[in-house]
Amino acid sequence: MFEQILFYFFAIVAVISAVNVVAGKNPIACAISLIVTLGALAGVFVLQDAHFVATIQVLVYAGAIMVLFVFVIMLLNLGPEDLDKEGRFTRLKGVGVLFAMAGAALLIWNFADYSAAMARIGPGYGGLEQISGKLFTEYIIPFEAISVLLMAAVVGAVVIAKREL
Amino acid sequence: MDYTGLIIVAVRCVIMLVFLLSFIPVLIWAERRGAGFIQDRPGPNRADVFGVRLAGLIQPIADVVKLLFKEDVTPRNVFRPFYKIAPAITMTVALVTFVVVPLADVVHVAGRDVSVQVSDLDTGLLYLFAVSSLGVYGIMLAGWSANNKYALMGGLRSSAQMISYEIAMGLAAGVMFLLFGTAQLDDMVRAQGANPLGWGVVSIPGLIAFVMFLVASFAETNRTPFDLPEGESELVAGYHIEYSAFKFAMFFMAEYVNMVVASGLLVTLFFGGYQVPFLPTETIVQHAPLIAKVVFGGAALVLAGLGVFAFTRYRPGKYGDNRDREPLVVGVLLLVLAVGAAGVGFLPGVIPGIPGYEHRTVATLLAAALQIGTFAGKIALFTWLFIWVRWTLPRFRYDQLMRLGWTYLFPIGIFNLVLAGVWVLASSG
Amino acid sequence: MEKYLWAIPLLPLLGAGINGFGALTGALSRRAVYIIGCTVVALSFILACLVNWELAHMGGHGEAARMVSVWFTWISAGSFGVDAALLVDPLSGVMILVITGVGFLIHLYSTGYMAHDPSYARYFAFINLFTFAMLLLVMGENLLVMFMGWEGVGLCSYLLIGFWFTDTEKAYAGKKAFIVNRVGDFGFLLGLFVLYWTLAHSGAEATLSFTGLAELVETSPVSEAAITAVCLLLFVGATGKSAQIPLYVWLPDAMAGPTPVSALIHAATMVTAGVYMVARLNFLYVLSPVAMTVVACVGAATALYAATIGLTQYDIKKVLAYSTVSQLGYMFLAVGLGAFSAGMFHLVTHAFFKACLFLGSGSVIHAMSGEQDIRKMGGLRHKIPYTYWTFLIATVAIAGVFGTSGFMSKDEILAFALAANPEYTLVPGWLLYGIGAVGALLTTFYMFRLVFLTFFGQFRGGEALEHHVHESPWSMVVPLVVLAALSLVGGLLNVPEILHGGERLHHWLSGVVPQTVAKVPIVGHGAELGLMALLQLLIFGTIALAYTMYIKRPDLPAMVAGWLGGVPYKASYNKYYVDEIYDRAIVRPIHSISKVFLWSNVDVKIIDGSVNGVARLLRLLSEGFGRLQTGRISAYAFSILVGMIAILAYVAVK
Amino acid sequence: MVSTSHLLILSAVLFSLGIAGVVIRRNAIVVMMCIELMLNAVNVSFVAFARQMGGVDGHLIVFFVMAVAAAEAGVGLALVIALFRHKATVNLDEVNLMKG
Repeated sequence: MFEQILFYFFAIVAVISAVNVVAGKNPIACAISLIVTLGALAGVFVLQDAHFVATIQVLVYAGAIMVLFVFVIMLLNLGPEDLDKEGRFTRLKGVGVLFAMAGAALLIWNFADYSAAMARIGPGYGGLEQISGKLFTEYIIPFEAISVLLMAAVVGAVVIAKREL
Repeated sequence: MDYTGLIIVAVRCVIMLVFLLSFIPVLIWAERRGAGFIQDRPGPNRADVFGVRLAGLIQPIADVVKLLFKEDVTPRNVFRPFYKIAPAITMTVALVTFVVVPLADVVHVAGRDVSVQVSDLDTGLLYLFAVSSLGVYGIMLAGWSANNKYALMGGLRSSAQMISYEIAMGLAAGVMFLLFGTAQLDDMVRAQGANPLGWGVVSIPGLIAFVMFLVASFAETNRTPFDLPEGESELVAGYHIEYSAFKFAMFFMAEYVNMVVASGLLVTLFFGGYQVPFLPTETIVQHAPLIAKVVFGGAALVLAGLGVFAFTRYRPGKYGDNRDREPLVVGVLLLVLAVGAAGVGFLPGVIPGIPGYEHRTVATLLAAALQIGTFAGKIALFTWLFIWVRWTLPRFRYDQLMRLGWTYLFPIGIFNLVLAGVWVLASSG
Repeated sequence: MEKYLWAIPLLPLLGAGINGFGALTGALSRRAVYIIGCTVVALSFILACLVNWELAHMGGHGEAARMVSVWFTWISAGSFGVDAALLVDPLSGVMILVITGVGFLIHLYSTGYMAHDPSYARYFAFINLFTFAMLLLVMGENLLVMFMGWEGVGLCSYLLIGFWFTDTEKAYAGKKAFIVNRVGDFGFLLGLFVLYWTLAHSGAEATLSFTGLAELVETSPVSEAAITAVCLLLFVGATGKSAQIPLYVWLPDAMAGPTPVSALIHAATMVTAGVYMVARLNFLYVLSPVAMTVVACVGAATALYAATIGLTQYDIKKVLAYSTVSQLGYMFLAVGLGAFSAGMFHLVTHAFFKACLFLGSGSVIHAMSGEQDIRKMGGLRHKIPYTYWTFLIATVAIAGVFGTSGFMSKDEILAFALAANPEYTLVPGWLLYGIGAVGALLTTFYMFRLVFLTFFGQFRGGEALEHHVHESPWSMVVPLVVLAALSLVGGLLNVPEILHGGERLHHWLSGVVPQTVAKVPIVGHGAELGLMALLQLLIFGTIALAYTMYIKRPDLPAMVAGWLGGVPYKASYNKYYVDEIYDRAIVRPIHSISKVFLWSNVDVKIIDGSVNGVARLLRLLSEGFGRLQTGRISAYAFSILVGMIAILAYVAVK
Repeated sequence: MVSTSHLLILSAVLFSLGIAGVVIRRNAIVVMMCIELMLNAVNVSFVAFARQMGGVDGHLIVFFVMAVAAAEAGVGLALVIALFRHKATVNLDEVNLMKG
């Protein structure tokens, strides 16, 4: 019961702030809303016993990725978008929203009656030890690949963003 | 959900808050008086309550009162929601970071073993970084929402700086994570033990990690020599330039809370945390009556001695106002404290209804009290280090700061991580 | 031994690769190229000897002694499967011995002959490659591997005829050989298709493997007409490769290549591929008397026809070339009669004496510094004695003088012709015998004409040239001597029964080729011996005639040429104008049709038009679709969204 | 216990919001944030299914998704900065050099 209440709380917070991400005029406001969404989703993850993922969600998303976003927005000093420019292509916008809603409806329709037995979980479920145990054995190759990817991204970002090397 | 559990959680939170917040005035006092000491001047020592100045300790109280009652000016062109929420974010994050830091070993209360920390997450260290990385938002939002170029630059500097030094900090902490084989801070402290030779700092990778962590802590807390986000000679006051009154106080206090948290982490990771040197928890619990008598008896004697000394300093008519009575008030207070200490040390077990030190609960509580005291003492040492450095070293230039972070600490950190891996392998045979 | 079978063809391929590398980079010295080029063939020869040795000890006579080595599955498509496999049985065993043995001698000879040519590495690369292809041809276990070799030797022949490609004439000769061969190869390929198609439609498990085919045609009912068609189409291929009427025209021109090449490819080995093919597919040919008859008749006609041309030629190599065409005709006559072992026997002996003749002519040309016209020679027998003696021995052999290898093999063929089995040969045997005998006499005449003009009399080439004439180096002489010896005694391989011989080659091949087709005695032993003696007498008479005409009375030939207004002489001298007829009847019409119709209409309008049309269509389409590329990211995102919705809707509805 | 379908619906809603944002927004940075939102929506599904099946493989995939998201954000923001430097705008409608 308590969990259900918490879930609905987090879910509603996540959705409302997600709406603000999509509809917000001010990029910083969008970013902060997204951070709130991410935080709420971290809460959802905790409710799903995904402690590690929740922590990482805050650490990586809120703590690093979104800082970068906010940093860039501030660096470029982006204000609210010009209403004139936003006003263009409104028909496409409307159709886009419509289609997104259709997609949501289809997804929800598909998911609504999804039911499957919940598996039993042990005490260490979703914890650091279980995750890292798998990460460094079964998933070692994707893990290493990810490290290469990140390295490449670092180099790429530096090359792209730097004025001259 | 049992109510005992809820109460225990609440008590834990209260203990943590009290522990952290009570540091703030002391630190403010220490900072100002320390600055005075370093600069060979008295520092604030005039504010008094009924003539009691406590060497300037009353001054922070006066400051707080002033800040509380000052007019809270909100400039016209700020982005209000963020402007208002930014100080709260800063303060909250500063406080919340501390929840995984253990203040003492497990105590036995109400028939269960309770750890003296708000939460013993198994992802403790990761949580620490997750939350501390959120601290930057307070500063960034403050800087951005103020609609002031200095504030914006302060915010930008702060975010870049914090992201950069979080890496060094993470690498240093990762080393300790490797050395102790756990991410839970209480396990780390337990692994270090009471013997100072077993503490985290006593190993080559540990020592390097300690230095890195210390440097990164300065940057993370925006303290000199890394106080560029608020460097007053460049940015006036950086991100909190447009803040006044209690919102300003929040930033101000958050800085000290951050200092305490950083010191707490340093102590926890590298200096045995709450561990009393040479006195493991088991020893304290086993010999609780004796230790209680020695510690509290000794404290009572010292306090009594100080009280008597205070009385001897009474010089009527020295100032011609309330301050003349200060030695008497202090002396009385000290004597009361001495009596209290003696009572705590000797009365349990004697008075019916109160269990003696042989009782497990009381014994563990005694251990916890001693450990909290030790922990506070260690933290005090490191906060003094912060203060000392602030008033000793000049500020870095921004490019120097970045170069230090990325081209020195980062490679050293990577190297150290590898070294730690080798170290662990070698020492595990 | 079976696992080393692949080494026999692959060794020359290796040599070709190394020498080809040397030719491309110039990294190999002359000596290295010679050593590599000769060694690989010598090793192959040794391996071939070992294989034959083992073959001889495998199973008794009459039973098929055979070795098969499958390397890998080459093609596997549905029920159609072809292995890259080699087969060695007595038939191909003989062939590999000839190819590698004579081939080695010619390689050795080449080291002397090509000693002053700058493109030595390219030459050895090609000739090694040819050895590989020829070995593949004879060792192929199925028709497709054989066809690979078939095409490979054609390619190498082209490359080597046009070896001195800077000379337009020679390059043209190469092209001619290639194109004429192409006609034959097309027939061969059609034959393959028809064969497979027929087998596949007869309900049998179709295959191209020789052993499989042999079993298949015995068990499954295939119509004789189909078999005839297959055999004739394959024989078209054989006429192309083996220079029979009507596709012989390339061979005389092929003399443009270096003389050792003429010896190896255009006398000893490649041109016999058709004979080998017919012998290999004997089980098919014996099912079709029509095809057999056609083969025999074409062979006999070619034998006579080429001999008449050979009478009047003045180029030493041209004479030998027409002689080769003529001798190949004898071989086809033999296999067409069903006397496969006799055909193979003549193939072997011909390889010996014709190689010897060609190498000898090469030696003469070498001595004459490239002069090929016999009118400018004469009296060379004292200047180049080794060449003279070996050439004379080989001439005696090809003339069929009693006791020589040529006598043994040619006489056997004529005997078979006389005794032709009417079940298989639909024309009278005496006619074939007559043609063959006349051809043999003509052979004797033109060969001795050649010898007398070249080696006897006075030197007619001028002072400067006379001074320069010299004997060839040992590397050229040794092969000559060996081949001359073989020409002399090679007949001992298969001394006919009538001379109380053992017929060893006949027995050796008995497991592979049928015994029953030929050899129906219609004349007695005495008659046969009598005919043989008569023929010998006529041969000696012909030699005397040639001696009279070219040594004693040098004015006689001109007189003879003037008979009947010089028409027969001119016809023979101009090769009956066949090249010109082909040019008018085939080449020019095709040329003009191509130019007028195919090029300006089909190619420009239909092919180019469709290509350009497709391009234009695509351009129009892409201009249309290009408009979809708005450059606006949101539009792209929107289309992704639409696609997502579509997939979701599909999943949801399903 | 929260049932899996609830989480899936939450995931669907967030995903659709994200995709709507990608389609309708013009600001490059906001579009990227919407992409992050979509990634997170997917993460919710992964975590939900991981919990339902009792394994942690879903968590690991979330981990990888985050790493990829970090890389994407780093490079993407670098692109935005470069774009801003060239055109002084981050409005995607004004970035149409690739127009066909």
